Amino acid sequence: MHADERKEAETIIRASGVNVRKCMKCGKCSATCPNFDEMDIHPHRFVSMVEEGDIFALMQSKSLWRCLSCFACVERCPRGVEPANLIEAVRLEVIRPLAGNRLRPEAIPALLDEKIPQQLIVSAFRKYSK
Amino acid sequence: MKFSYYPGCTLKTRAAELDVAARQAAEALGVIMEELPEWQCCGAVYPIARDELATRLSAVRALDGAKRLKNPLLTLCSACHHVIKRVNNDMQTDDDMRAKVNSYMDLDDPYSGETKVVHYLEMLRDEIGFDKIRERVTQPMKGRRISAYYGCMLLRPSTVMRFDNPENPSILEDFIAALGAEPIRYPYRNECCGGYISIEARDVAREMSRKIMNSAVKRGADTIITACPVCLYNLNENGTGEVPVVYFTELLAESLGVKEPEGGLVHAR
Amino acid sequence: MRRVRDMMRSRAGELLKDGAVTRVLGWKSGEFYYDPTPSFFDTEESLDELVYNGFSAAMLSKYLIEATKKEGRVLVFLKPCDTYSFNHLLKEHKVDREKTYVIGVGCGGMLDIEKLRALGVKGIESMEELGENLVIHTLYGDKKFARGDVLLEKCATCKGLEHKASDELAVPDELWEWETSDRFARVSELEGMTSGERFAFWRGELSRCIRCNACRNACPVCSCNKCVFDNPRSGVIAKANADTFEENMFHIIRAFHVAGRCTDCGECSRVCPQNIPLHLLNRKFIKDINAFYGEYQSGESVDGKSPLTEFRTGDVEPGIVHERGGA
Amino acid sequence: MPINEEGAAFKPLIVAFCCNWCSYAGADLAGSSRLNYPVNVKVIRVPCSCRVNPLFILRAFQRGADGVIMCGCHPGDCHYTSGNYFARRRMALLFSMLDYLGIERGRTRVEWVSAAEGAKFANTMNQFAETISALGECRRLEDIRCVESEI
Amino acid sequence: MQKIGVFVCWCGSNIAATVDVEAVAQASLSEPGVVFSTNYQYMCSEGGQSAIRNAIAEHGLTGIVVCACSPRMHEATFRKTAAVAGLNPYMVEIANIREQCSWIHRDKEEGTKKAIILARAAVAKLNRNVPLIAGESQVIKRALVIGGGIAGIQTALDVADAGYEVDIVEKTPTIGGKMAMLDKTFPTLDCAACILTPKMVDASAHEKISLFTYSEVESVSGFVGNFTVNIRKKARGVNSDLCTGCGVCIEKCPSKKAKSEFNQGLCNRSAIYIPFAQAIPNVPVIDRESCIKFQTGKCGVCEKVCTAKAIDYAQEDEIITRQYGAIVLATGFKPISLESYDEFQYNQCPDVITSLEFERICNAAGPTKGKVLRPSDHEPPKTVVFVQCVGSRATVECGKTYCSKICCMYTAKHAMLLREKYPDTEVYVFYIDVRTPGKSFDEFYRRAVEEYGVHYIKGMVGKVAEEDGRLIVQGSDLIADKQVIIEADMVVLAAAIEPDPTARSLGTMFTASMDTNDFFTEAHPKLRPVESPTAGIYLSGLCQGPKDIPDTVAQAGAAASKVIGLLSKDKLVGNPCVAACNEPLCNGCSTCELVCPYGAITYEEHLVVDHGVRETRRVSCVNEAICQGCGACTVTCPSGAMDLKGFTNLQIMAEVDAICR
Repeated sequence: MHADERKEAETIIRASGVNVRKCMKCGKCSATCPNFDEMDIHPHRFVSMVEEGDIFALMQSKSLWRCLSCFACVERCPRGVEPANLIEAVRLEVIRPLAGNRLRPEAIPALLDEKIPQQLIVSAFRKYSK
Repeated sequence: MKFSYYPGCTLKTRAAELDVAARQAAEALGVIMEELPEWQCCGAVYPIARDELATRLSAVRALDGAKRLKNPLLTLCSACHHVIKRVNNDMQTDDDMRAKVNSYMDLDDPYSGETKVVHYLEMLRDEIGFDKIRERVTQPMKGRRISAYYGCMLLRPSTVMRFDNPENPSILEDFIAALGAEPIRYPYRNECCGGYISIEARDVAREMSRKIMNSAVKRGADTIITACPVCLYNLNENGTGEVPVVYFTELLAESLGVKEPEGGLVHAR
Repeated sequence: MRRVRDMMRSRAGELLKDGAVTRVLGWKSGEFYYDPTPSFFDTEESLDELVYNGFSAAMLSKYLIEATKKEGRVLVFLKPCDTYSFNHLLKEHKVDREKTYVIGVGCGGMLDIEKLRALGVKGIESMEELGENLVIHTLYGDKKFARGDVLLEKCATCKGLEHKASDELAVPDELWEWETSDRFARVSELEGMTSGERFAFWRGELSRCIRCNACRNACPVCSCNKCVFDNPRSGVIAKANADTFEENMFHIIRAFHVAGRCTDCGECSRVCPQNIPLHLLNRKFIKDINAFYGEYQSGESVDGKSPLTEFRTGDVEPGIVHERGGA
Repeated sequence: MPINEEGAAFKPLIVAFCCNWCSYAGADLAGSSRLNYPVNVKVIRVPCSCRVNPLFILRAFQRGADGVIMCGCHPGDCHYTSGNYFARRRMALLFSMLDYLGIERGRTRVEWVSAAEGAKFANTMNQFAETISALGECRRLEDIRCVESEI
Repeated sequence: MQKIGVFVCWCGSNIAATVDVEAVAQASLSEPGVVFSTNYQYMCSEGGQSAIRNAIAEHGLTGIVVCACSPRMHEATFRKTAAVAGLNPYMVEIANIREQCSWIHRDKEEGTKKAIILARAAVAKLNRNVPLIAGESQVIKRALVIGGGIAGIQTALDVADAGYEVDIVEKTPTIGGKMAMLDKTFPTLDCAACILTPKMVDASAHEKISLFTYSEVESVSGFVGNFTVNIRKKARGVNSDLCTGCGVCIEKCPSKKAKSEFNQGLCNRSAIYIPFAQAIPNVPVIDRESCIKFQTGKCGVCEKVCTAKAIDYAQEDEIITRQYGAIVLATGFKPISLESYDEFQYNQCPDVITSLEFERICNAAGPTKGKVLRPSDHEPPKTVVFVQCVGSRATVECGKTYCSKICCMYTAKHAMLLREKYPDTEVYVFYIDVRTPGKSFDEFYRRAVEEYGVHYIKGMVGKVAEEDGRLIVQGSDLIADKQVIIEADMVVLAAAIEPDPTARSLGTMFTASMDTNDFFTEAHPKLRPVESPTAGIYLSGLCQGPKDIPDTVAQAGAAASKVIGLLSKDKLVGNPCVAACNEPLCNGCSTCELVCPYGAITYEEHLVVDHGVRETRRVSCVNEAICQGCGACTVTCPSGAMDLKGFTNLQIMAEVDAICR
């Protein structure tokens, strides 16, 4: 494993607070995910890939921007693993260096309609940029 | 009964109906909602990562504000409730987080999760009681068939939120029944509507919200109620449009007779 | 305190008269004004000798062990701290509750004669106890004190004025209440010393011991029919101050014997003629028990297990003693 | 290594109380596996760690032991189901008291050793002997005038 | 003064290479009480043993110290040797100079020095010992079995066949337990009733077996070989002696709304009922909660129609006191409650059922007469989904951390039975792992896949939703890395199993220890798997841990053999190294009682004579038959009244002194 990648893996485990070894690979997280079909790497694989330190692939994953933070996987995991926390931690690793920002202020106006609630914009900023 | 009230950003602007109706209903029920002085936006999403500190501070400020006023903190928006409740839980259970936040905030009296965070619905259920509300209803919603849409934020993760049974909640159904309408249960009422993603991928959000609305309508719902501005936006904008989606507080104010229906049930949005 | 005494006399008189009790356990004047002595009263008339004042520190509950072996019911006056000892004696079946009638007496904190002496008091003839103020009439004139300044150590760190056992109370409304200090402060101070300093401290204190056994005799928990130190088959027999045994063993063993049972009544230190702060050994155990196994107050109630007769599977390992901070 | 007055290397005297079912068997296993540990470790067999009276430990120090270790079954594995749990509380309080009285930390120890842990037994004894060697002779509880008592 | 002989063993070169055995023998002669010492090549050999016997006789020894290998090896051997020579066998001490001396040290001088000290310690300990005599107690030749399922029945039959009386106490109205509810059994697919009901009949007909059904254990006292148990016989409302089991009362009972426990609530039963046709005893019970007579006072139909005059509304609970030598816990299991698993809609959709409910649906005597029909509309399901590990292997609060062990196999069975009866029904099984360790088990599972075409999908189900009368099952297919959605007509949940809730109170009553999951713990997980740590209490079946029928029957037989072993003795010889109370010293404070893990200590009022004082005191009494000799009480005793024979305070302190001298 690349040394940087190992460091990323450690950061992700620390920031997420997830003990990936608790996973028994039952797949209930992926079974429960409402946006499964939109993801290239699925919730259960986030757990195993973090365990294996396969972080760079996760950082490239489209799934980072498709996770809805609905916590269904967290709620239903029989072993308390919290896959959504891992996805969040990887996402942060991508957007924390500023170049990783997915949402730029100048792009906002085009996205808006008049009814969009503030909190949606705020959360989009929180989710997609730093 | 007195609460410090945290309205949150959206209720001050786009979701003013949610806020105004809630205040009117509370007044009618004898609940004092004192708006917290100097509140800030909660950030709308709970910072899951344990190394996120700054994004927790505005929630802690609100919690500490209520603590100093010796009031429980009342929330209304699902997102605000979720963020503040979970940050409060961090302050109660995570020693490291508590130490860092307190050393950053430099409060005279360190905050360690003393404030009780109460959602408006919990207030109705636990403080007033749905039976009492039933007695206070002046315009019962006889013959109405109403579905509740819970969304994610109020219920999950249940170990922290402790709001209701996360897989088979009943608080909104009990609320609907208290107003005299028939609650219509359907299995997707606690599944995500995809609201967050509507900025990025509207088609995805559309598919998800339609699945939810279809399920409710198929069972005969004539209205859907919710507590979340994002869900309301998403179901209204990206849903099937077959039935109106309104805030639960609007129905409450209406049936307590404290708010005139403007142009029928759903006023111009 | 005079109010209390009057209440005690009148109730005791009534109870003796109607035969509800056959004997009364209280205090009567000792050789000096400052040493009221535990005593039994059988008749109404004799109750005129019953005294209760700021020097009635001696605890009475232990006398019940023998008293309740006799026929009849004993009326006993218990100060709040004494009720803990009373409960402990009930818990260990040393006293028959049926044979006792407990009047919980109000307490305004007991006075330390050593402190008074140090302040130049001698030849005490009588005393007026006026709430927080104290006027002592001596052969050499009157002396005034703030009561809080001359309390016994055990009273300065009082556990509280609530009676944990009683059949009735004799507590007047206007009784003085005082601010107590942290009872573990001195223990913490010692814990902060180096190992060598602590050794020197204890060697200095314990080497003064003359093995008079006053601590053992006053202790409500030390109520064995036969003490291990008097028992040739215990392996630790030692009746006299023959060697360094006292410094090293006697008090450690005694403290361990009462660990988890000690009610922290403070009698051991109060009665010690050599002024050895023995309560600091007991309080160390209490402090550790509270820290390791959760707050526990012996004598709080008659039921329940004491910390050394129960356990939790997740208890701390003994190694914690060596790992935790301090010198 | 500390040197005593006679100039010989100081070999601390260590008394080890071992429960019959786990730790004594662990010590036997260390022996049958030929694992060395210091010669001055002497084992006393007791049925259970809960048989170890604090008195025995004080007695050992009084008679000149430099360190005392108590070994028992791992918590949860006690042959008598709960004995080691009681022992654990007693020892925690005793050790804390000895520390409070100024007896150097590290002269007392509790270790849970199963019948299968011969290596752990030997390692524990080696480490413990090292710790005690570093502390030197124990004088603070020793009763120099103690001779064979009259009992 | 003792006369002690010291015998130093060379153990070939095992000891002699590092220890100067001659020096050890010589040195020990100067110890107090030692009158003889010698050394020999192999002390445990016949030659060594006869040397010991001769020395005992010749020198009139009162005790011997053998310096040899660990007491764990040969203490028993040398005790026998001593006994043969007429010496009390407990006047034998072993100095372990092999495992704890010669084998761990290389320097002969050091080794010898240490061996001398170890010998000295053994002599010191022996000097303070006294001859010990083991107590004896009677064995009552009757066993109690608690639980009348297959485990209890099998244990009872085995014990009874050996000629001992057995009582079975069963809390429900019939014996048979969970096995009676099953349809077929894996891996042979023979019918459960066909193999169980003959055993039930055997049990009821056996002259040595007494059945106490609809009864519970109320309290227990005593100890191994001599337990006294109070059994509460709950009032049936029917006189068993008069009842002929004709069933007219059941037929005529107007209250038919109670849920049938036996059929898992899938159908109703009358207020007076027999759980199932083959129930034993074949005597009805009145369920007072649903009985109109008991609830309102008006009705009495059953009494009117009963020609045998067996109905007795006034019947009351009866307490029966019986004595036993041994007690077997066979309390069984139940599936966990699924109230925290609403993602599967168990509480919302009638067509989401548990596996045990499915057993009833499959069963010819069940609510659907053996036709597999949906509970909601009584239509045959076309697609059935089985979900494994519902609540098993879960570390979250609502689940169980262990594997329930039986689910993989019964699910394969269910899937196979469905496909056999209804070949056009599609069957899916969501699994995490398929666990099939057992004879012919994996072959059975593979048959389900290969011959019966059951679709096994590796993954868990995330959500079940009811839409248009169908169950939308959303699950993972981890091999395909896909989310699959199956529209099913029925979903069967393999709910985790847990010990029966009555086990906990029984465990407390019998001081039988339990693990965190409330399974009874065995005395040793490998070597004593059917004994509880408390003497005389044995474990049979699922109350000890998840197991299938073959394992249960095997364990039941093993428990029976242990019981037979105990009951075959006329007397029990105890371990004499037990606690003893010195009454004049005892304070009667109860502290020892609180720490005794066996309940061996009681308090009695005894006349105590102490230095001329005669008084009646509350003193502690140790029951030597129950005491196991751990010594917890001896340390907790404040006055030193409690001591442990063979390991007295003085003995251990003498050892300390000898070592430290």
